[in-house]
Amino acid sequence: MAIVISNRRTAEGIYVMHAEGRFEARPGQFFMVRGWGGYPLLSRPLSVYDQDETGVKFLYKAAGEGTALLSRLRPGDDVALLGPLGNGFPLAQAQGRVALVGGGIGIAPLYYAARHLERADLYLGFSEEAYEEREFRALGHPVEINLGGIVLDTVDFDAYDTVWVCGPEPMLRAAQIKSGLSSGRADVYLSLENRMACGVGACLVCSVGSPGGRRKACVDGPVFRAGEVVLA
Amino acid sequence: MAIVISNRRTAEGIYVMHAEGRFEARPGQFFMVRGWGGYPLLSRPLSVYDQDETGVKFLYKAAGEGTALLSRLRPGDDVALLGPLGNGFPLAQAQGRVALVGGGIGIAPLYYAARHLERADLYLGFSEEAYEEREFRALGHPVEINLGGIVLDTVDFDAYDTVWVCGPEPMLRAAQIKSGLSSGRADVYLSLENRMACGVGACLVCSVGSPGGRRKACVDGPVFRAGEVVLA
Amino acid sequence: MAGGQAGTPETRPDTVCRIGEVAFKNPVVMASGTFGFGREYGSFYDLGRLGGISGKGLTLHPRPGNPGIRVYETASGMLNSVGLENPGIPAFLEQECPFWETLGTVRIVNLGGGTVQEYAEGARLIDADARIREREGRRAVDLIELNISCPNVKAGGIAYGIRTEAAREVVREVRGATILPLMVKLSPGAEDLVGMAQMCEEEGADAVSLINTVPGMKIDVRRRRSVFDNLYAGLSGPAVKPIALRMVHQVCRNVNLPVVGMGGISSAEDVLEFIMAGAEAVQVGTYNFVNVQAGAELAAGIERFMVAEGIRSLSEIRGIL
Amino acid sequence: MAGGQAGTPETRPDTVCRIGEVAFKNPVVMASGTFGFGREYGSFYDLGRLGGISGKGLTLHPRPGNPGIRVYETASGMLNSVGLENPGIPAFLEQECPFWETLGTVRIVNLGGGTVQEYAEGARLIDADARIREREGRRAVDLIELNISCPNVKAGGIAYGIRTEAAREVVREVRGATILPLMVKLSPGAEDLVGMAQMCEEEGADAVSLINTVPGMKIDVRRRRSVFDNLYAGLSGPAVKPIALRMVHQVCRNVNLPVVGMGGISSAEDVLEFIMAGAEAVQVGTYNFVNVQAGAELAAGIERFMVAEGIRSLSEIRGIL
Ligand SMILES: Cc1cc2nc3c(=O)[nH]c(=O)nc-3n(C[C@H](O)[C@H](O)[C@H](O)COP(=O)(O)OP(=O)(O)OC[C@H]3O[C@@H](n4cnc5c(N)ncnc54)[C@H](O)[C@@H]3O)c2cc1C
Ligand SMILES: Cc1cc2nc3c(=O)[nH]c(=O)nc-3n(C[C@H](O)[C@H](O)[C@H](O)COP(=O)(O)OP(=O)(O)OC[C@H]3O[C@@H](n4cnc5c(N)ncnc54)[C@H](O)[C@@H]3O)c2cc1C
Ligand SMILES: Cc1cc2nc3c(=O)[nH]c(=O)nc-3n(C[C@H](O)[C@H](O)[C@H](O)COP(=O)(O)O)c2cc1C
Ligand SMILES: Cc1cc2nc3c(=O)[nH]c(=O)nc-3n(C[C@H](O)[C@H](O)[C@H](O)COP(=O)(O)O)c2cc1C
Ligand code: FES
Ligand code: FES
Repeated sequence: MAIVISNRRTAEGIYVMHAEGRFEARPGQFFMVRGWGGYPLLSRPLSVYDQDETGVKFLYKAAGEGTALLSRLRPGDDVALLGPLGNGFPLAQAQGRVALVGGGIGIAPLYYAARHLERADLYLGFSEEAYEEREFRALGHPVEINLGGIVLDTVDFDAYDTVWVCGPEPMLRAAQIKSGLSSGRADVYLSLENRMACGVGACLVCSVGSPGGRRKACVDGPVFRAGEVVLA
Repeated sequence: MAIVISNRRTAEGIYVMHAEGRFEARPGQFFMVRGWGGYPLLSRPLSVYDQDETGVKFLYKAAGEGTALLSRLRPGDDVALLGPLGNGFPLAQAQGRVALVGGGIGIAPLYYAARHLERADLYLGFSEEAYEEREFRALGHPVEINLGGIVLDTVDFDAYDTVWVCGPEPMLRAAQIKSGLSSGRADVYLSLENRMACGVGACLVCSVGSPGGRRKACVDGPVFRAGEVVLA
Repeated sequence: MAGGQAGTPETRPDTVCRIGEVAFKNPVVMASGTFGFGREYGSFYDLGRLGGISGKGLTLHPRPGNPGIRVYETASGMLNSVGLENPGIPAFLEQECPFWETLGTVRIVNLGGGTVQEYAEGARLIDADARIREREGRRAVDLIELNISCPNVKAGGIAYGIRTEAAREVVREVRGATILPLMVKLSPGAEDLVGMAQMCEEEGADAVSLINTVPGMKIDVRRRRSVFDNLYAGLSGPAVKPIALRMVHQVCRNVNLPVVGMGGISSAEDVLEFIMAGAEAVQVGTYNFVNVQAGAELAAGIERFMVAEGIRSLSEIRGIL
Repeated sequence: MAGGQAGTPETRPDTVCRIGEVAFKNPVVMASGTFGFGREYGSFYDLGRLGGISGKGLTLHPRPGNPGIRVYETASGMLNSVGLENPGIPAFLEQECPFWETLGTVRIVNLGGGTVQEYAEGARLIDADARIREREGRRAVDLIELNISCPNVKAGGIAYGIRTEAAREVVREVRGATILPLMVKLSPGAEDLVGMAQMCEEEGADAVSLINTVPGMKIDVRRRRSVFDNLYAGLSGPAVKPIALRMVHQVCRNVNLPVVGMGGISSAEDVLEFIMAGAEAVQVGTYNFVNVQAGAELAAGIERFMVAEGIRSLSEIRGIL
């Protein structure tokens, strides 16, 4: 059990929750989050948005029932956190020119990732309204914001050695195709958002196809090389 | 939908909620209360504790899942109220000497009832701690508080013309027996707490046996003449 | 057309459903045992906005129902053990039918019984009453819904609805006892649900409805006994929806009768799932306890969904899976 | 005795359960498919505190499982369509059994298959491996749990577990293929659940376990198709508990085998309900996803309840209903 330190609305339907605790999460890892008792049944996977000595932060969208309940938590309330889970981004491989590309709420893991990189170009796409822009800009990296367009189209994969992409499934599929077409050297990684139940590798509901056999998004991922996974 | 005006803890596990709205409830009536979406499934029946121009009040115990959720509502939150429902106490018949006997949270409907009576002797029994004592005393009626004992034993039915009893099932059964044994003139009424689903007379799950056939606790009750119902 | 709904006449989608000659203005029918005979909910909205109402289950003679606790909440569901408390068919015909005559919605009698004879005699009473009213230009009952989940008194309490051949006898006798359209309500406890539905088709039923409640149990571990005097009770509500939807889909694929689907419906989307699974119409039970406006809101919600998705008639999506 | 539990040795209630010669230190067994092979949860608590573990369902050959979405949350339940993804029995014996040898809890292999031959051959492999280890004084598998809910490849995908006579063939062949204790896991979709359990008794099974997931369905009304590529999926979790408990009670009343009950268990009270309904032990599946400490907490909770209620041994309350 962790205690909610703060839980603020940062844009229409978008929240930042700060929960107390000493965690050692790496960028791209996630927690199974639960701000209720038995209902709804499953915990919700949320990426680490940021982390410091006081606790961990999540940037999340009130998408359905569970996240709506999370958005109603107030300082002092309990929230159950299981994690950090998953592999996270391959920080060691982030050499040369690095682009981080996020679509919508998919920007969440990129902030903490960017904090670990000396230099990265940030491409953040939103359908209507940008959020957390100031926070991202304060990191000191170049930040390009795209509103209502297709953020991937604005990224020249060939100009980068490393590209990390996080966003809705169609965007991941597009990134996969783009990385296949790209003549360049870019090492493209995708952070998947498969539905999960256990979060720890025991149930296989998050399983994803890969040339080398099935992989579990929760423990072998959520970050995979673009060529390594077969998206539905 | 009503709006919560206030929702305060008045004793360990006991709350008073004030909800906005103009209602015309009679003493002994109840509402089906729901401070959540789809879960838990059923609404919870709560008696009218008090009512004024601004709204209605409930005195309730955080007994299980539903009432615990109610206890977490804060001013400004929505709460769904269906009612007022049920028959209520037979005010017109409350003639002569009147005793109101409440056991535990069963005291809830007696406050508003007492407010409608010129004079009534109030017998309030609690297992450990008395609550809302000041409010009851402020009504100006004689109030006898019983802690840890059997409040019914302190009431001489033969000394009254009318006795209204509300409390846990064993107390209602005891009152029924006592009224049968009583040689007196007392007209004894019980307020039942049968489990309910619809609250409006459509589902028959609250049905109670009576010499004249089955009766519905939600519409024909919750207040019945002691001789009129067959308690389980 | 009934007022209060959205859309101009031209844009209003077609929500009509049919069982033989009986037309429902929309697929939202209130489920037996959860809606009384409609009076109670009639004070919350115009019952004419409903596709139909299935009344509280009736038997030839009045029944007191089960003693003891009759309801217990479970995770997203409820167990009930009402046990067919009802005033009996004669009392229904006399006391409720005058009210039903005034309703602008399809009126369904839910018929139960403990023996084949009791079922058949009940059907004959209803049929005879309908003929008399017909002659006087009146009508109170449009359809009989035969509830075969009742315990078979002679077979020691095992429900008719479990074995196809036990149920066949009831369906055949009731079919022979009335010219009113006949819908048979199936139990999820049937050994062979699809075979049961096919039997109904063979015996000349006009429709099947499903699912009735799922037999379930709750033990009070402190008292070390069942919460219900009757040992088992019937589970309903959102908990059973995935099961109900699968069963409705299976039956729709295997019979040519209209199917009325139910089990846990509590949103317009839920209704549309059942329609896409092949149901002609649906019934809504437990959700009435959650939302007294259930019927009116679901009917309106279906239209809204259809408009938003450009669906002009439910037939465009019915059985699409 | 395993540490970490409450009570002094003299006051500690007796929670031991038995299937033939196999003794479980308490009734809490982790359910197949929800607990991997135990490693994942082993980092959260000492697996030695569990009564047992039923591993992920295995088939003779590796299987990739189903494509598409594999999980969908429902009201107090979840639908899963993992489709028996597993590494195959040989890989299990090689990669997991060394770890299983070290576990201080009952180890159960959950065995699936698409043909009777595949089932039997799988059982023979496990049996042969057990004999080899036995000779070396080691043991990795205490019990086989035969999952007859698998789709019968030859019968066009209808599960073996539906019809008693189809299942009989599998049980008989597997029984003949191994001397390991055999438990048969029943599907709630069985046409005649009690008959199925009696068949298992006739065929020499040592126990039955139930229920497997309940076939269910979810339609995405916007896409107008099933959420699952495989059309139907299996429902588990608290939603099914009342149904599971009733089925376990029915089976316990009608067979003389030990019964391992499961379906929606998520508290110590839930466990006790199943024991009171007659179960020898229970399995816990979906609740592991809600609470990673599920196993340890349930085991401790049962002891607490027993102490509070003055129950010295589970046999005092088993089958009390
Ligand atoms: C590894 C990982 C990291 C994530 N990080 C973030 C994040 O940082 N911020 C954020 O806002 N969202 C994130 N998501 C998505 C987030 O988990 C879903 O939005 C959330 O689960 C939806 O729950 P709900 O109750 O609001 O929606 P509902 O629709 O009520 O959820 C029903 C069920 O479907 C699952 N589900 C629904 N949508 C998704 C989805 N997109 N991904 C996975 N499961 C889903 C839910 O977990 C739940 O089990 C992440 C997902 C994954 C897998
Ligand atoms: C007409 C009437 C008036 C009532 N007035 C009051 C009141 O003013 N103040 C108050 O504190 N309580 C009152 N009660 C009791 C109150 O309804 C229950 O305490 C409450 O429903 C328990 O819900 P839960 O979610 O906390 O408990 P849970 O145990 O989680 O409830 C599970 C289910 O059982 C039902 N249930 C459990 N206990 C009772 C009970 N004692 N009576 C009826 N249903 C029950 C619940 O409604 C729910 O459907 C009244 C009951 C009735 C019938
Ligand atoms: C309290 C209650 C009483 C019921 N009584 C009857 C009945 O008399 N006859 C019948 O056919 N079905 C009866 N049912 C079953 C419902 O009509 C319906 O089949 C079932 O509840 C599933 O739908 P739901 O989940 O929408 O409630 C009853 C259900 C409930 C909850
Ligand atoms: C994700 C998942 C995978 C499962 N895989 C198997 C399996 O491989 N073999 C099996 O016999 N049962 C399997 N089951 C069924 C469970 O073992 C159990 O019977 C069922 O989930 C009911 O219990 P529960 O409600 O506690 O989860 C699986 C269940 C789930 C949720
Ligand atoms: S979510 Fe259970 S294995 Fe990944
Ligand atoms: S609660 Fe439904 S009839 Fe009383």
